[in-house]
Amino acid sequence: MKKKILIFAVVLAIMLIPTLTLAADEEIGEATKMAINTVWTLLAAFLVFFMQAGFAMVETGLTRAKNAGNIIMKNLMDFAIGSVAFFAVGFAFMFGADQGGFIGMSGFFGLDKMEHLGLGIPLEAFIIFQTVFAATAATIVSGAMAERTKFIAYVIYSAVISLIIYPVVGHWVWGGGWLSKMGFIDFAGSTVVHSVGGWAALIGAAIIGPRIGKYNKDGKPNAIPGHSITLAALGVFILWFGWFGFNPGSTLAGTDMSIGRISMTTNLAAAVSATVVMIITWIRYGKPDVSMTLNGALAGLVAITAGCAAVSMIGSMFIGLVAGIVVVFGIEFIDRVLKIDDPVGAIGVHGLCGATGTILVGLFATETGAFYGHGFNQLLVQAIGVGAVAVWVIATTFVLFNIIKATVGLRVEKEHEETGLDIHEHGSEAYADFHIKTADTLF
Amino acid sequence: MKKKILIFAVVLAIMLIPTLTLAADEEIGEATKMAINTVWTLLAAFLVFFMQAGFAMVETGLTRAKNAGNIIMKNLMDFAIGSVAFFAVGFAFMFGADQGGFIGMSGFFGLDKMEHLGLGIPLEAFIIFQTVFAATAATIVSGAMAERTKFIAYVIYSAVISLIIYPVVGHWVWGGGWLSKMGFIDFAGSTVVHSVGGWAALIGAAIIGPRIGKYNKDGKPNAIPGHSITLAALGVFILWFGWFGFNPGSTLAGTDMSIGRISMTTNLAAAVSATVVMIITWIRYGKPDVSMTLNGALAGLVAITAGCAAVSMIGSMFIGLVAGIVVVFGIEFIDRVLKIDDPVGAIGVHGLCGATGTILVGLFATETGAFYGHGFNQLLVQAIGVGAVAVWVIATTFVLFNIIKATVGLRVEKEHEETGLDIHEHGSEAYADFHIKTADTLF
Amino acid sequence: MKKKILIFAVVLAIMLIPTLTLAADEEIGEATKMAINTVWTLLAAFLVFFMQAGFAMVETGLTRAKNAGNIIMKNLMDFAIGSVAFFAVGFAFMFGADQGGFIGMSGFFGLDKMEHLGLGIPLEAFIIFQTVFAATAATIVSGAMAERTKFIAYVIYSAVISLIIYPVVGHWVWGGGWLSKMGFIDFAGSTVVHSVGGWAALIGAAIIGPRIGKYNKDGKPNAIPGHSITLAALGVFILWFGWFGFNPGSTLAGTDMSIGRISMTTNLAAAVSATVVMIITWIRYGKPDVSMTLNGALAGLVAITAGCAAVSMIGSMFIGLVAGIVVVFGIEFIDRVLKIDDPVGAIGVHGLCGATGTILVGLFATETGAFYGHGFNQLLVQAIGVGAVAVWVIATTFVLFNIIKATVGLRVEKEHEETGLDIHEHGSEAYADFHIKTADTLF
Amino acid sequence: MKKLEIITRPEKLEDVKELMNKSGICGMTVSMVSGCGLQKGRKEIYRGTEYTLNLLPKVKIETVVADRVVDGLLESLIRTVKTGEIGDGKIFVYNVEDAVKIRTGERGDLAI
Amino acid sequence: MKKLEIITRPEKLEDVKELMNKSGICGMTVSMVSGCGLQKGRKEIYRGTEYTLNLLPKVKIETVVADRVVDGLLESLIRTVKTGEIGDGKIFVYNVEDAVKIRTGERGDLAI
Amino acid sequence: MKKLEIITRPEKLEDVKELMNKSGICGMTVSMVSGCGLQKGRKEIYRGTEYTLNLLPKVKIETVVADRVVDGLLESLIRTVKTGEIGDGKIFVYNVEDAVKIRTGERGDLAI
Ligand SMILES: Nc1ncnc2c1ncn2[C@@H]1O[C@H](COP(=O)(O)OP(=O)(O)O)[C@@H](O)[C@H]1O
Ligand SMILES: Nc1ncnc2c1ncn2[C@@H]1O[C@H](COP(=O)(O)OP(=O)(O)O)[C@@H](O)[C@H]1O
Ligand SMILES: Nc1ncnc2c1ncn2[C@@H]1O[C@H](COP(=O)(O)OP(=O)(O)O)[C@@H](O)[C@H]1O
Repeated sequence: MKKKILIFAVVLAIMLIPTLTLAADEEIGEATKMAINTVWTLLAAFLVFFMQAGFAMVETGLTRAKNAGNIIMKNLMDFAIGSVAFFAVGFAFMFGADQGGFIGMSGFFGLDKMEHLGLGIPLEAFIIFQTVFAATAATIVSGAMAERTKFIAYVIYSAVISLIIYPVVGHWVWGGGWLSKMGFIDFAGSTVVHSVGGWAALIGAAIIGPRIGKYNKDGKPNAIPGHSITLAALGVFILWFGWFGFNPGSTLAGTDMSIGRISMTTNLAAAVSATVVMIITWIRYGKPDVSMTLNGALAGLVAITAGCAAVSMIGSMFIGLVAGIVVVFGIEFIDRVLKIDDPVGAIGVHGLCGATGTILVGLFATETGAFYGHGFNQLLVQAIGVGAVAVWVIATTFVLFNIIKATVGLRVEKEHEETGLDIHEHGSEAYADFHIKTADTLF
Repeated sequence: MKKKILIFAVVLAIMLIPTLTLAADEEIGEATKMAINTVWTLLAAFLVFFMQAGFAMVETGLTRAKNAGNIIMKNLMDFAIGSVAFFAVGFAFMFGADQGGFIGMSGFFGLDKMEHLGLGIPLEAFIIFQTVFAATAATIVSGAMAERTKFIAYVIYSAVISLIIYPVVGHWVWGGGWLSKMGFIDFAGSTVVHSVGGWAALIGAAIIGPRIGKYNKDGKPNAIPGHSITLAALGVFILWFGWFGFNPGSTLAGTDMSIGRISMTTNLAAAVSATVVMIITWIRYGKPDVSMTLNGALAGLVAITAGCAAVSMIGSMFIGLVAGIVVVFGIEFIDRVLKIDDPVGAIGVHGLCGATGTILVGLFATETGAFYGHGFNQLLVQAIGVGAVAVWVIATTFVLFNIIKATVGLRVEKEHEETGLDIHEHGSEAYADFHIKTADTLF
Repeated sequence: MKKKILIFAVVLAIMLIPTLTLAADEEIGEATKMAINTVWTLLAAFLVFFMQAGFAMVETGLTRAKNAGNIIMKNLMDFAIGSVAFFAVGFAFMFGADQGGFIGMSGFFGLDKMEHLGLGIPLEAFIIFQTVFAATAATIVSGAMAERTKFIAYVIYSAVISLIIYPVVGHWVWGGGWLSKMGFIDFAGSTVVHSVGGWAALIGAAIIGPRIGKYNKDGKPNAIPGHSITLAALGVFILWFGWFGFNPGSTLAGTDMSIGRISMTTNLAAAVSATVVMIITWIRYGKPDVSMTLNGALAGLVAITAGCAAVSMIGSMFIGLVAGIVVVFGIEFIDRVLKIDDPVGAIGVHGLCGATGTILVGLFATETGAFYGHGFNQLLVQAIGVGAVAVWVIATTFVLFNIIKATVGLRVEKEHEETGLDIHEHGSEAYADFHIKTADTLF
Repeated sequence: MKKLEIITRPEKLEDVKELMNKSGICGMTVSMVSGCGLQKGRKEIYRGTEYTLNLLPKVKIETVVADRVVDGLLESLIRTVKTGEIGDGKIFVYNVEDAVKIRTGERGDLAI
Repeated sequence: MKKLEIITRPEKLEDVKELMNKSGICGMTVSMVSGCGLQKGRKEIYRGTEYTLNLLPKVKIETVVADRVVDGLLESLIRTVKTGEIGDGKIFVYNVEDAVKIRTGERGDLAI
Repeated sequence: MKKLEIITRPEKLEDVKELMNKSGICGMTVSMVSGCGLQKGRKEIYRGTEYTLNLLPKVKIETVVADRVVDGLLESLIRTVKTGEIGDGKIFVYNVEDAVKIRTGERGDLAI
């Protein structure tokens, strides 16, 4: 669990208000504390929920109009199915009584008391907070595999990641599993949430192959512009907004006075990363690239997520700087060298920057990081954590996507891909009143 | 008013944190409680306010581009006019000193103290919370009557529902009126808010008649696809987000530790309902229908609203299940059998699922429901409440819409409907830069 | 700083709950108070952050599709660059130790303790709250100068306003500077935030000149409709939502029981103003104008911002009424008489209504206003403040924009403006799949 | 072969399609255009500024048919489309020198 | 009757409309097209990948006029539209065999 | 001069553009249209209501060329575009009476 640093917070509070004399009964009463923390955790959970809208807008905005309905539907259903799956099973695997450091095994259907968690908020408040986190991990993949994946295949995938793949990682790091015991720091989930989604996206996109027309015969990538930069940008703003629930909310405690600093580190990393990407693309491509800069903001948010509570504000700016560099060159590398077609840049943003941000905690954590003179132990632990999670996710999703491919099939037919998934998979168009440049079905 | 279960919450809190010994002054002080509850209520109110954006996006997304500006304008103005009308008069009818169980009669223009309410938060915080609820009821109708209603007619309607129709129902159930005395349970307004809007939508859509082209001469319905599934989906995500203010916020108390469970029941019902609709449409239509599944999520949210605080998490999943079934067959029934043209499915979602959800409380309420061995009394009360509200709303809106029809007129001219309400009612187009398939006015 | 009225709030709370006997330890403990206030301030800050999305949607919606990506990018980058600039320098100028009432001089890079502020919340929570306010001031200009400004010019401008222009005004009013000492009331920033942005917009739009085609040779203005009224409306709803963080959040205290009333005054002013604009445009133009009514809602929000905590609910309705009148005639005046081309109406909304709302505090403030029998002193102070800020901003931005013009250049080439800034400044289109009426670059 | 180019109100498209079907015309190509003729557009006010929408939405239906059916088709088209109000539009007739059916390579009358 | 088909820069549409009005031409039909000719489009970089926008937006203005006005109209059109830069576009002239005014049933020159 | 009007599947546009380039054809104008022919559209269900998408998206490519190249071009076009499936579309050939290059004022064959 997240460390409660209440007493420290109170002390801090006392120091900050030196002009006020404090009564002896200064400490916050338990009932009060629980109320404040529950209010805080729930509101943070609602903000994180809203990130689903952000993902939906980013993913649909960066892909083509003929597939917009399909992407929307995937985003809606991974949350819906994931909510049920996680409540029924995933939560128990993640936070149930520890089985050998690997998996949890109690709390199915929210039916156990879960006293071993020592929660300072009602169990249900904790479950909803964890549910929206699980859904975030699940939804990342839909963008990377967009515009060519069978809907049924995606439905199966999203159930499985919420049922088992994500919860196992979550157990390792947040549920009392082996990584948490090693001192691995991933405060709000750069690795647990984002890189899980990112690696799954990597494997999914690699196995399904690029969209028709993405690569020329000579392997040169073609640009396939998204259909609405305005919706993509709206999505990024929504995600940034939701991230203020994601990171500060992960204290699970409004009485934890570090929430102010966490808000600042979150914001600064995103701001710096977006700025860095703007500058890099300006230099490299001759003009500041809008959609890449949008990715840049997300890259900073993903990267700071692990260390948002452990680094200083100035440290967070450096993390943002690195994230900005990683995301541009990472996306180019995936696109040009690996030749994996990721329409929205999800692998670069969530996979690479999730990993990078987690590792950087080993350098920038003010209490344990190398740059603050605490040696390289934390860095090593961070690297082990990142590596172990990558192996687990890559292995399991490799099996999963191959099973799906062999059974219901992973990819739609060529003709369906060309005319658009909306018509073929859902029987309707997303923009029935507009003239679409390709593959629209008029009147 | 909503029951304060603070003491229970404290006891629960104590049980959940068994490792901590609690001081004698454990109970939350009144000033602290008021602060926490005010913060909670206001933030919930803001979320509910944001549902206006959700409604606007859903309604415009599911209708045609040529009427988008008109729908936006209706959504904006029902909130603006409704806010003023409810503040000036509606609130007093709803929460003023009770007159024979039927209506309240004090607090016009927020000028009375309203001590009889025994509020634990400042009166103004309570008024803003109630204002955004009133606006929700009002806005439901605009979708059902979309694409053919005169703007002036809608303005009049929305003033009247906020002034009197909704407040009277609100008084019966939440303002100390006769239904509240019978033990009718409608925690956050499946009936008070949603079915009021739904029944008004039913009457409005029936009186105004279907859009040109909706039904063939032989009565066969035609599909008139909406112009932006992405905006409709964004709207649904916004509504879902706002519902976390709507339901948990209805405790008016952040110190009420049931807010965690209410968040969970709300989320699970929506998730299950969306999933169920996806499955039903997949089976019935051959493909999972995007826009109907969006309706499905809303159906679950509407249905759980009455019982969100009274049912268990598992109970909420069953309520979601029923809502999903009701919404698909309900919308089909309205469309094909009743031949009432409801472009966005508002009657099915808010009317039918609001009623269904309220009645299901009689079965699923853990403390009073039939399925928990408490007999059918609650069920009967629920049915009476649903029926009485339906009768009141149907009767008053029937009179209202007929008066409007006879005076300023309800429906735009045929030519205006064909070319689009934006040009004729507002003198501009919503998408001036895009080529619209029908009825656009280029350059 | 904002006045803490805690003790009053507690007394009020006690009076409102007369049935409860209150223990002696009634006052809220410091640690509890800090926790509640921090939670409140942060959540308000997040809401204000989200206003960035609102501005982005309003500005892009009210301009043409060919420039949508550019506007998005400007909105994203002014926040990103502004966040860094304000954290590094602006905050210190605004809230650092006072230097002769004019500017602050400590707290660069968040490195000082800032004890002179006497904050009841952690410093970082205060910085994030102030950061999102600064970004709001910065972003206002992008709309007024839309569709013709060089991106690099905008980037420079937005850094400078966040570094120095806005912080100086902020210091005068909120940082202990000379205006605060005079008793100038601008609770949440009608003047500090909105009119700063508005006057900068005025100067920027005047210096850069109108868009090609905006005025005929005879000076008659032409209508250049925006490309998406739905996105513009979404933006207005988001802004309205965010304003509930902007105004009530400016208490910095959830324990300050005036937050309920502030929410109400904010909402009522916006509702009345939107309604008034609808009526005026209906009468003047023959039809209720959608986009002007959207401006109307914002006008009310801007105008009430100064006095939201000082006026009564009924007073706020009058402020909304005046704002509605000012915005319509103000926008017409700027467009037709001054012949300054402001595509989104930012000068009218933020400049004129910001000034008007601030001045009206001198009439409507219940404790000091002329209408409540307190003479014209407050009114005079308000006028001085409004005037001084206008002079400062107009002077500095006049110099700034002229320097930019003389160096990197302010305006894009004629051809770029015609074909659209997206292609020329960023190398991509915002709506690659849609047929755009003018200046699109197909396939 | 002749090409008939029918420019008319968008709302008449469905009727034309039905007529074509009944007449056994098996191919047509439709595009959205904007036009002005006697019907001149309308003045509106946007944010206080007057502007003219001076091109109106029209649909253009092109169909290439054998010479012999032209006259009959013209007549039934007029009957179907005519409302008698300004804005009904025009039908223009062009000569088509050759036609190719890409799928089969057939030319001339066989191709249409 | 002849049909003039003017394919040119979208920003010239307003001028053409004005010219038509002045010349007493009472009908035209406009559509948005994309074209390439000597003007070849442009290379841009999107997310690091180069791509060519090789069709440029053009406007197509079709107007059917009586034979006798063709030459004069062509000349004034050239004067109006010409910028001298690549991308000015083309005017094509076609023969129109017949025209029908749907509203009245009038045929031939009477119909235009 | 002749105008070739190629109506075919949108996904073939790139191939046609390439062919034109290779054949030294220096101008063409493209528009998105919808059509029906033997290929009749499809039935879908939206919110429980069946509806027919009876016009399919097609691309219309117009190019005006000198008489002598018509036959050769037609043949290579067929080769390029043909899939053998219904929906391949048509090519229509029209006579062009005159052409003007607006930029230079050149007329006739010189203009294309
Ligand atoms: N001479 C013409 N050349 C090309 N298109 C024309 C011509 N005359 C009319 N049209 C088209 O026909 C449409 C209807 O013509 P209009 O004159 O308004 O109605 P009516 O033919 O009923 O008098 C116009 O909007 C335009 O698109
Ligand atoms: N032979 C042609 N057939 C059809 N359209 C053509 C032809 N030549 C040019 N066009 C159209 O005219 C437009 C402008 O032509 P372009 O050669 O670029 O400029 P210019 O005519 O000034 O040299 C092209 O984009 C295309 O739409
Ligand atoms: N006689 C015609 N006149 C105009 N357009 C036609 C005609 N016949 C076919 N078309 C166009 O060609 C497209 C393809 O024709 P279709 O008959 O479906 O395929 P195919 O030519 O391969 O049999 C149609 O969608 C329509 O746009």
